[in-house]
Amino acid sequence: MEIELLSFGKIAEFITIKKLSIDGISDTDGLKKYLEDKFPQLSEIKYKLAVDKQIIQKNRIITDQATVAIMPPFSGG
Amino acid sequence: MEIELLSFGKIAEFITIKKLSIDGISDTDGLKKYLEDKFPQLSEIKYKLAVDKQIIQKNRIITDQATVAIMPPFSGG
Amino acid sequence: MSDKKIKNIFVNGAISPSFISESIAKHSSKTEIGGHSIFLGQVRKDEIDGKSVSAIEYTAFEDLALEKMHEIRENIFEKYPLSCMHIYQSLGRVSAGEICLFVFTSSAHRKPAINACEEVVERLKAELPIWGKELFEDGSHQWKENK
Amino acid sequence: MSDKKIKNIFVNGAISPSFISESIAKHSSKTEIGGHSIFLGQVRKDEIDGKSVSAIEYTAFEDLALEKMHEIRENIFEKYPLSCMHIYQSLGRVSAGEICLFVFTSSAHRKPAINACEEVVERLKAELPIWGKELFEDGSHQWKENK
Repeated sequence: MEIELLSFGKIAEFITIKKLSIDGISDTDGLKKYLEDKFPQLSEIKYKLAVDKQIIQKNRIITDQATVAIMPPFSGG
Repeated sequence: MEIELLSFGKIAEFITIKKLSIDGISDTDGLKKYLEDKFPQLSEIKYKLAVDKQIIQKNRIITDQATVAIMPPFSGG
Repeated sequence: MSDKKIKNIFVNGAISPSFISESIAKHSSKTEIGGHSIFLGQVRKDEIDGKSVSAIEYTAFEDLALEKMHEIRENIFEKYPLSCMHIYQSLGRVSAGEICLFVFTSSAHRKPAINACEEVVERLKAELPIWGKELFEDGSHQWKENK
Repeated sequence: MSDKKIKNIFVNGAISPSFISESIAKHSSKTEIGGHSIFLGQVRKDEIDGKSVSAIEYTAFEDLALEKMHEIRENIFEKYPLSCMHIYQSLGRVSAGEICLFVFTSSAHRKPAINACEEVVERLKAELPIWGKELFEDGSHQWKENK
Protein backbone atom coordinates (compact mmCIF):
# COMPACT_ATOMS: atom_id res chain seq x y z
CA MET A 1 0.00 0.00 0.00
CA GLU A 2 0.94 3.64 -0.46
CA ILE A 3 0.90 6.18 2.33
CA GLU A 4 1.72 9.84 2.40
CA LEU A 5 4.19 10.87 5.12
CA LEU A 6 4.32 14.23 6.92
CA SER A 7 7.27 14.81 9.25
CA PHE A 8 7.53 17.71 11.67
CA GLY A 9 10.01 19.42 13.97
CA LYS A 10 13.27 17.57 14.55
CA ILE A 11 11.86 14.44 12.88
CA ALA A 12 11.67 16.36 9.59
CA GLU A 13 15.48 16.64 9.80
CA PHE A 14 15.99 12.90 9.27
CA ILE A 15 12.74 11.67 7.72
CA THR A 16 12.51 13.59 4.49
CA ILE A 17 10.63 11.15 2.28
CA LYS A 18 7.04 12.11 1.47
CA LYS A 19 5.69 8.76 0.25
CA LEU A 20 6.03 5.20 1.48
CA SER A 21 5.23 1.99 -0.39
CA ILE A 22 4.87 -0.79 2.12
CA ASP A 23 3.49 -4.27 2.13
CA GLY A 24 2.56 -6.50 5.00
CA ILE A 25 1.79 -3.58 7.32
CA SER A 26 -1.81 -2.92 8.25
CA ASP A 27 -1.79 -0.87 11.45
CA THR A 28 0.02 1.92 13.29
CA ASP A 29 1.97 -0.45 15.57
CA GLY A 30 3.36 -2.14 12.48
CA LEU A 31 4.16 1.18 10.86
CA LYS A 32 5.98 2.40 13.97
CA LYS A 33 8.17 -0.70 13.99
CA TYR A 34 8.86 -0.28 10.29
CA LEU A 35 9.77 3.40 10.66
CA GLU A 36 11.99 2.79 13.71
CA ASP A 37 13.87 0.07 11.80
CA LYS A 38 14.30 2.29 8.76
CA PHE A 39 15.11 5.45 10.78
CA PRO A 40 16.87 4.33 13.97
CA GLN A 41 16.95 7.93 15.33
CA LEU A 42 13.16 7.75 15.64
CA SER A 43 13.36 5.03 18.29
CA GLU A 44 15.43 7.35 20.48
CA ILE A 45 12.83 10.11 20.75
CA LYS A 46 9.24 10.52 21.84
CA TYR A 47 6.83 10.91 18.97
CA LYS A 48 3.18 10.50 18.06
CA LEU A 49 1.47 9.52 14.82
CA ALA A 50 -1.61 11.10 13.36
CA VAL A 51 -3.50 9.18 10.69
CA ASP A 52 -5.66 11.36 8.47
CA LYS A 53 -5.46 14.14 11.07
CA GLN A 54 -6.48 11.86 13.97
CA ILE A 55 -3.86 11.69 16.69
CA ILE A 56 -3.27 8.03 17.49
CA GLN A 57 -3.46 7.01 21.15
CA LYS A 58 -3.62 3.25 20.62
CA ASN A 59 -3.10 0.88 17.69
CA ARG A 60 -5.25 1.58 14.64
CA ILE A 61 -5.68 0.17 11.14
CA ILE A 62 -4.04 2.05 8.28
CA THR A 63 -5.59 1.90 4.86
CA ASP A 64 -4.11 2.58 1.45
CA GLN A 65 -3.63 6.28 0.59
CA ALA A 66 -3.70 7.32 4.26
CA THR A 67 -1.75 10.40 5.32
CA VAL A 68 0.44 9.69 8.33
CA ALA A 69 2.03 12.53 10.31
CA ILE A 70 5.07 11.80 12.51
CA MET A 71 5.21 14.37 15.28
CA PRO A 72 7.77 14.98 18.06
CA PRO A 73 6.55 16.55 21.34
CA PHE A 74 4.75 19.84 20.73
CA SER A 75 6.41 23.11 21.68
CA GLY A 76 4.08 25.88 20.60
CA GLY A 77 3.30 29.02 22.58
CA MET B 1 -9.80 66.90 71.50
CA GLU B 2 -9.75 67.85 67.84
CA ILE B 3 -9.68 65.28 65.05
CA GLU B 4 -9.63 65.68 61.30
CA LEU B 5 -12.29 63.67 59.46
CA LEU B 6 -12.01 62.19 55.97
CA SER B 7 -15.16 60.64 54.49
CA PHE B 8 -15.24 58.56 51.34
CA GLY B 9 -17.67 57.02 48.88
CA LYS B 10 -21.31 57.07 49.89
CA ILE B 11 -20.36 58.14 53.43
CA ALA B 12 -19.07 61.43 52.02
CA GLU B 13 -22.65 62.12 50.91
CA PHE B 14 -23.91 62.48 54.49
CA ILE B 15 -20.78 63.15 56.56
CA THR B 16 -19.44 66.37 55.13
CA ILE B 17 -17.75 67.90 58.15
CA LYS B 18 -13.95 67.93 58.08
CA LYS B 19 -13.21 68.57 61.78
CA LEU B 20 -14.62 67.23 64.98
CA SER B 21 -14.22 68.60 68.52
CA ILE B 22 -15.03 65.86 70.97
CA ASP B 23 -14.55 65.31 74.65
CA GLY B 24 -14.74 62.14 76.67
CA ILE B 25 -13.82 59.94 73.69
CA SER B 26 -10.45 58.28 73.73
CA ASP B 27 -10.66 55.32 71.34
CA THR B 28 -12.12 54.15 68.02
CA ASP B 29 -14.99 52.21 69.64
CA GLY B 30 -16.05 55.41 71.38
CA LEU B 31 -15.71 57.41 68.19
CA LYS B 32 -17.79 54.90 66.22
CA LYS B 33 -20.60 55.14 68.76
CA TYR B 34 -20.41 58.94 68.67
CA LEU B 35 -20.48 59.03 64.85
CA GLU B 36 -23.37 56.54 64.60
CA ASP B 37 -25.39 58.63 67.06
CA LYS B 38 -24.65 61.84 65.20
CA PHE B 39 -25.10 60.30 61.71
CA PRO B 40 -27.71 57.52 62.04
CA GLN B 41 -27.24 56.47 58.39
CA LEU B 42 -23.75 55.29 59.32
CA SER B 43 -25.11 52.57 61.59
CA GLU B 44 -26.98 51.08 58.65
CA ILE B 45 -23.93 50.43 56.49
CA LYS B 46 -20.64 48.57 56.72
CA TYR B 47 -17.65 50.82 57.20
CA LYS B 48 -14.09 50.85 58.49
CA LEU B 49 -12.03 53.53 60.18
CA ALA B 50 -8.42 54.35 59.46
CA VAL B 51 -6.53 56.38 62.07
CA ASP B 52 -3.51 58.20 60.66
CA LYS B 53 -3.60 55.92 57.61
CA GLN B 54 -3.75 52.72 59.70
CA ILE B 55 -6.85 50.67 58.99
CA ILE B 56 -8.42 49.76 62.32
CA GLN B 57 -9.23 46.09 62.91
CA LYS B 58 -9.84 46.30 66.66
CA ASN B 59 -10.30 49.09 69.19
CA ARG B 60 -7.45 51.61 69.33
CA ILE B 61 -6.64 54.79 71.19
CA ILE B 62 -7.18 58.07 69.37
CA THR B 63 -5.03 61.03 70.24
CA ASP B 64 -5.57 64.73 69.70
CA GLN B 65 -4.99 65.94 66.12
CA ALA B 66 -5.45 62.44 64.68
CA THR B 67 -6.80 62.07 61.16
CA VAL B 68 -9.67 59.61 61.01
CA ALA B 69 -10.94 58.25 57.70
CA ILE B 70 -14.45 56.76 57.48
CA MET B 71 -14.55 54.28 54.63
CA PRO B 72 -17.41 52.22 53.15
CA PRO B 73 -16.58 48.86 51.49
CA PHE B 74 -13.97 49.28 48.76
CA SER B 75 -14.98 48.97 45.12
CA GLY B 76 -11.91 49.68 43.04
CA GLY B 77 -10.87 47.83 39.93
CA MET C 1 13.53 43.34 42.06
CA SER C 2 11.16 45.42 44.20
CA ASP C 3 11.31 49.18 44.27
CA LYS C 4 11.77 50.79 47.62
CA LYS C 5 10.03 54.01 46.64
CA ILE C 6 6.23 54.15 46.56
CA LYS C 7 5.00 54.10 42.98
CA ASN C 8 1.93 55.89 41.80
CA ILE C 9 -0.75 53.67 40.29
CA PHE C 10 -3.42 56.29 39.60
CA VAL C 11 -4.18 57.71 36.19
CA ASN C 12 -6.74 60.35 35.40
CA GLY C 13 -9.68 58.95 33.43
CA ALA C 14 -9.69 55.88 31.19
CA ILE C 15 -6.60 53.81 30.35
CA SER C 16 -6.14 53.85 26.58
CA PRO C 17 -5.32 50.76 24.48
CA SER C 18 -2.32 52.64 23.08
CA PHE C 19 -0.95 53.13 26.60
CA ILE C 20 -1.25 49.36 27.06
CA SER C 21 0.58 48.62 23.81
CA GLU C 22 3.36 51.04 24.73
CA SER C 23 3.74 49.25 28.06
CA ILE C 24 3.99 45.91 26.27
CA ALA C 25 6.47 47.25 23.70
CA LYS C 26 8.80 48.50 26.44
CA HIS C 27 9.38 44.90 27.51
CA SER C 28 10.93 43.76 24.23
CA SER C 29 14.38 44.64 25.55
CA LYS C 30 13.82 42.45 28.64
CA THR C 31 14.76 39.26 26.88
CA GLU C 32 14.72 37.15 30.05
CA ILE C 33 10.91 37.39 29.99
CA GLY C 34 8.96 34.47 28.51
CA GLY C 35 5.40 35.29 29.56
CA HIS C 36 3.25 38.31 30.32
CA SER C 37 -0.11 38.16 32.07
CA ILE C 38 -2.45 41.11 31.79
CA PHE C 39 -5.78 41.84 33.43
CA LEU C 40 -7.93 44.71 32.20
CA GLY C 41 -11.04 45.93 34.00
CA GLN C 42 -13.62 47.46 31.66
CA VAL C 43 -16.63 49.51 32.78
CA ARG C 44 -19.84 47.54 32.16
CA LYS C 45 -23.02 49.20 30.97
CA ASP C 46 -25.03 47.37 33.64
CA GLU C 47 -28.80 47.79 33.64
CA ILE C 48 -30.34 48.32 37.04
CA ASP C 49 -34.10 48.88 37.33
CA GLY C 50 -34.29 49.90 33.69
CA LYS C 51 -31.45 52.44 33.92
CA SER C 52 -28.06 51.98 32.26
CA VAL C 53 -24.68 52.76 33.77
CA SER C 54 -23.05 55.30 31.48
CA ALA C 55 -19.80 55.73 33.45
CA ILE C 56 -18.08 55.05 36.75
CA GLU C 57 -16.47 57.85 38.70
CA TYR C 58 -13.58 56.62 40.85
CA THR C 59 -12.26 58.25 44.00
CA ALA C 60 -9.66 56.95 46.42
CA PHE C 61 -7.98 57.60 49.72
CA GLU C 62 -4.88 58.00 47.61
CA ASP C 63 -2.14 58.06 50.25
CA LEU C 64 -3.42 54.98 52.00
CA ALA C 65 -4.12 53.18 48.70
CA LEU C 66 -0.55 53.75 47.50
CA GLU C 67 0.90 52.53 50.80
CA LYS C 68 -1.30 49.42 50.67
CA MET C 69 -0.34 48.82 47.04
CA HIS C 70 3.33 49.13 47.94
CA GLU C 71 2.87 46.47 50.62
CA ILE C 72 1.05 44.17 48.18
CA ARG C 73 3.77 44.75 45.57
CA GLU C 74 6.50 43.78 48.05
CA ASN C 75 4.58 40.64 49.07
CA ILE C 76 4.03 39.59 45.47
CA PHE C 77 7.68 40.08 44.52
CA GLU C 78 8.69 37.97 47.52
CA LYS C 79 6.23 35.24 46.59
CA TYR C 80 6.76 34.97 42.82
CA PRO C 81 9.90 35.18 40.65
CA LEU C 82 8.70 38.14 38.57
CA SER C 83 10.68 40.30 36.18
CA CYS C 84 8.17 43.16 36.23
CA MET C 85 4.85 44.26 37.64
CA HIS C 86 2.89 47.34 36.57
CA ILE C 87 -0.46 48.47 37.95
CA TYR C 88 -2.69 51.31 36.82
CA GLN C 89 -6.08 52.25 38.27
CA SER C 90 -8.25 55.05 36.92
CA LEU C 91 -9.50 57.91 39.04
CA GLY C 92 -12.27 60.23 37.89
CA ARG C 93 -14.75 59.40 35.19
CA VAL C 94 -14.44 56.30 32.98
CA SER C 95 -17.22 55.67 30.45
CA ALA C 96 -18.85 52.28 29.81
CA GLY C 97 -16.64 50.26 27.46
CA GLU C 98 -13.44 51.98 28.61
CA ILE C 99 -10.60 50.43 30.61
CA CYS C 100 -10.33 51.37 34.32
CA LEU C 101 -7.74 48.86 35.60
CA PHE C 102 -4.55 47.50 34.03
CA VAL C 103 -2.47 44.88 35.87
CA PHE C 104 0.61 43.61 34.03
CA THR C 105 3.04 40.97 35.34
CA SER C 106 5.98 39.32 33.57
CA SER C 107 8.24 36.37 34.33
CA ALA C 108 10.65 33.96 32.65
CA HIS C 109 8.12 31.12 32.69
CA ARG C 110 4.38 31.59 32.49
CA LYS C 111 3.09 30.37 35.87
CA PRO C 112 4.46 33.11 38.15
CA ALA C 113 3.17 35.88 35.85
CA ILE C 114 -0.29 34.28 35.62
CA ASN C 115 -0.62 33.58 39.35
CA ALA C 116 0.77 36.95 40.43
CA CYS C 117 -1.54 38.85 38.08
CA GLU C 118 -4.62 37.12 39.45
CA GLU C 119 -3.51 37.65 43.05
CA VAL C 120 -2.80 41.35 42.49
CA VAL C 121 -6.27 41.87 40.99
CA GLU C 122 -7.95 40.10 43.92
CA ARG C 123 -5.95 41.97 46.56
CA LEU C 124 -6.31 45.35 44.84
CA LYS C 125 -10.10 44.99 44.76
CA ALA C 126 -10.30 43.80 48.38
CA GLU C 127 -7.68 45.93 50.08
CA LEU C 128 -7.31 49.28 48.30
CA PRO C 129 -9.48 52.17 49.52
CA ILE C 130 -10.99 53.04 46.14
CA TRP C 131 -14.67 53.67 45.42
CA GLY C 132 -16.62 53.52 42.20
CA LYS C 133 -19.77 55.63 41.74
CA GLU C 134 -21.94 54.23 38.97
CA LEU C 135 -23.45 57.10 37.03
CA PHE C 136 -26.72 56.46 35.20
CA GLU C 137 -27.81 58.10 32.00
CA ASP C 138 -30.56 60.03 33.81
CA GLY C 139 -28.08 61.72 36.17
CA SER C 140 -28.75 59.50 39.19
CA HIS C 141 -26.10 57.22 40.68
CA GLN C 142 -25.41 54.29 42.95
CA TRP C 143 -22.23 53.13 44.65
CA LYS C 144 -20.54 50.14 43.08
CA GLU C 145 -20.05 47.04 45.21
CA ASN C 146 -17.29 44.51 44.54
CA LYS C 147 -18.13 40.82 44.69
CA MET D 1 -21.36 32.22 21.55
CA SER D 2 -19.07 29.74 19.77
CA ASP D 3 -18.33 29.98 16.07
CA LYS D 4 -19.10 26.96 14.00
CA LYS D 5 -16.51 27.76 11.38
CA ILE D 6 -12.87 26.96 12.05
CA LYS D 7 -10.95 30.16 12.78
CA ASN D 8 -7.37 30.71 11.82
CA ILE D 9 -5.02 31.41 14.73
CA PHE D 10 -1.74 31.64 12.83
CA VAL D 11 0.02 34.87 12.02
CA ASN D 12 3.22 35.23 10.08
CA GLY D 13 6.12 36.35 12.29
CA ALA D 14 5.89 38.31 15.54
CA ILE D 15 2.64 39.70 16.99
CA SER D 16 3.01 43.46 17.31
CA PRO D 17 1.96 45.46 20.38
CA SER D 18 -0.16 47.66 18.10
CA PHE D 19 -2.09 44.59 16.91
CA ILE D 20 -2.78 43.80 20.58
CA SER D 21 -4.00 47.33 21.31
CA GLU D 22 -6.28 47.25 18.27
CA SER D 23 -7.75 43.97 19.53
CA ILE D 24 -8.39 45.54 22.93
CA ALA D 25 -9.89 48.70 21.42
CA LYS D 26 -12.40 46.66 19.38
CA HIS D 27 -14.01 45.51 22.63
CA SER D 28 -15.06 48.96 23.81
CA SER D 29 -18.42 48.55 22.07
CA LYS D 30 -19.04 45.27 23.95
CA THR D 31 -20.30 46.96 27.06
CA GLU D 32 -21.40 43.74 28.74
CA ILE D 33 -17.70 42.94 29.31
CA GLY D 34 -16.22 43.72 32.73
CA GLY D 35 -12.86 41.95 32.54
CA HIS D 36 -10.28 40.93 29.97
CA SER D 37 -7.50 38.44 30.61
CA ILE D 38 -4.51 38.38 28.28
CA PHE D 39 -1.53 36.07 28.08
CA LEU D 40 1.43 36.96 25.89
CA GLY D 41 4.29 34.59 25.13
CA GLN D 42 7.58 36.37 24.47
CA VAL D 43 10.68 34.74 22.96
CA ARG D 44 13.40 34.45 25.61
CA LYS D 45 17.05 34.98 24.83
CA ASP D 46 17.99 31.79 26.69
CA GLU D 47 21.65 30.96 27.08
CA ILE D 48 22.53 27.34 26.45
CA ASP D 49 26.18 26.22 26.67
CA GLY D 50 27.35 29.78 26.16
CA LYS D 51 25.18 30.38 23.08
CA SER D 52 22.22 32.77 23.02
CA VAL D 53 18.86 32.13 21.37
CA SER D 54 18.39 34.91 18.83
CA ALA D 55 14.99 33.78 17.51
CA ILE D 56 12.50 30.93 17.41
CA GLU D 57 11.20 29.62 14.12
CA TYR D 58 7.73 28.12 14.47
CA THR D 59 6.19 25.47 12.24
CA ALA D 60 2.90 23.63 12.67
CA PHE D 61 0.76 20.87 11.27
CA GLU D 62 -1.65 23.67 10.51
CA ASP D 63 -4.80 21.75 9.57
CA LEU D 64 -4.66 19.53 12.61
CA ALA D 65 -3.72 22.45 14.90
CA LEU D 66 -6.73 24.47 13.75
CA GLU D 67 -9.06 21.51 14.24
CA LYS D 68 -7.67 20.91 17.73
CA MET D 69 -7.95 24.61 18.55
CA HIS D 70 -11.56 24.60 17.37
CA GLU D 71 -12.28 21.72 19.72
CA ILE D 72 -10.58 23.50 22.64
CA ARG D 73 -12.49 26.70 21.82
CA GLU D 74 -15.82 24.84 21.89
CA ASN D 75 -14.93 23.18 25.21
CA ILE D 76 -13.89 26.47 26.79
CA PHE D 77 -17.05 28.28 25.65
CA GLU D 78 -19.13 25.44 27.14
CA LYS D 79 -17.23 25.60 30.41
CA TYR D 80 -17.00 29.36 31.00
CA PRO D 81 -19.48 32.22 30.39
CA LEU D 82 -17.23 34.16 28.03
CA SER D 83 -18.11 37.08 25.80
CA CYS D 84 -15.06 36.65 23.55
CA MET D 85 -11.96 34.59 22.99
CA HIS D 86 -9.16 35.39 20.55
CA ILE D 87 -6.00 33.36 19.99
CA TYR D 88 -2.99 34.15 17.83
CA GLN D 89 0.15 32.03 17.45
CA SER D 90 3.14 33.03 15.34
CA LEU D 91 4.54 30.88 12.57
CA GLY D 92 7.94 31.53 11.04
CA ARG D 93 10.66 33.53 12.70
CA VAL D 94 10.12 35.51 15.92
CA SER D 95 13.15 37.29 17.41
CA ALA D 96 14.05 37.28 21.11
CA GLY D 97 11.97 39.94 22.88
CA GLU D 98 9.09 39.69 20.40
CA ILE D 99 5.60 38.29 21.08
CA CYS D 100 4.80 34.81 19.67
CA LEU D 101 1.50 34.00 21.41
CA PHE D 102 -1.53 36.16 22.25
CA VAL D 103 -4.49 34.67 24.13
CA PHE D 104 -7.31 37.08 24.95
CA THR D 105 -10.52 36.19 26.85
CA SER D 106 -13.31 38.47 28.05
CA SER D 107 -16.30 38.04 30.34
CA ALA D 108 -18.81 40.07 32.36
CA HIS D 109 -17.06 39.23 35.64
CA ARG D 110 -13.36 38.61 36.01
CA LYS D 111 -13.13 34.94 37.04
CA PRO D 112 -14.26 33.24 33.83
CA ALA D 113 -11.92 35.36 31.69
CA ILE D 114 -8.96 34.68 34.01
CA ASN D 115 -9.58 30.94 34.30
CA ALA D 116 -10.35 30.44 30.61
CA CYS D 117 -7.22 32.32 29.55
CA GLU D 118 -4.99 30.16 31.69
CA GLU D 119 -6.66 26.96 30.53
CA VAL D 120 -6.38 27.91 26.85
CA VAL D 121 -2.64 28.62 27.26
CA GLU D 122 -2.06 25.26 28.96
CA ARG D 123 -4.08 23.29 26.43
CA LEU D 124 -2.61 25.12 23.43
CA LYS D 125 0.92 24.29 24.57
CA ALA D 126 0.08 20.66 25.33
CA GLU D 127 -2.27 19.76 22.50
CA LEU D 128 -1.49 21.81 19.40
CA PRO D 129 1.00 20.34 16.89
CA ILE D 130 3.34 23.32 16.78
CA TRP D 131 7.12 23.22 17.01
CA GLY D 132 9.63 25.89 17.93
CA LYS D 133 13.19 25.74 16.61
CA GLU D 134 15.52 27.84 18.76
CA LEU D 135 18.01 29.57 16.51
CA PHE D 136 21.37 30.54 18.03
CA GLU D 137 23.45 33.51 17.03
CA ASP D 138 26.13 31.22 15.52
CA GLY D 139 23.66 29.63 13.09
CA SER D 140 23.16 26.40 15.03
CA HIS D 141 19.80 25.41 16.48
CA GLN D 142 17.98 23.17 18.93
CA TRP D 143 14.33 22.19 19.20
CA LYS D 144 12.36 23.89 21.94
CA GLU D 145 10.75 21.72 24.60
CA ASN D 146 7.68 22.82 26.55
CA LYS D 147 7.58 22.20 30.28
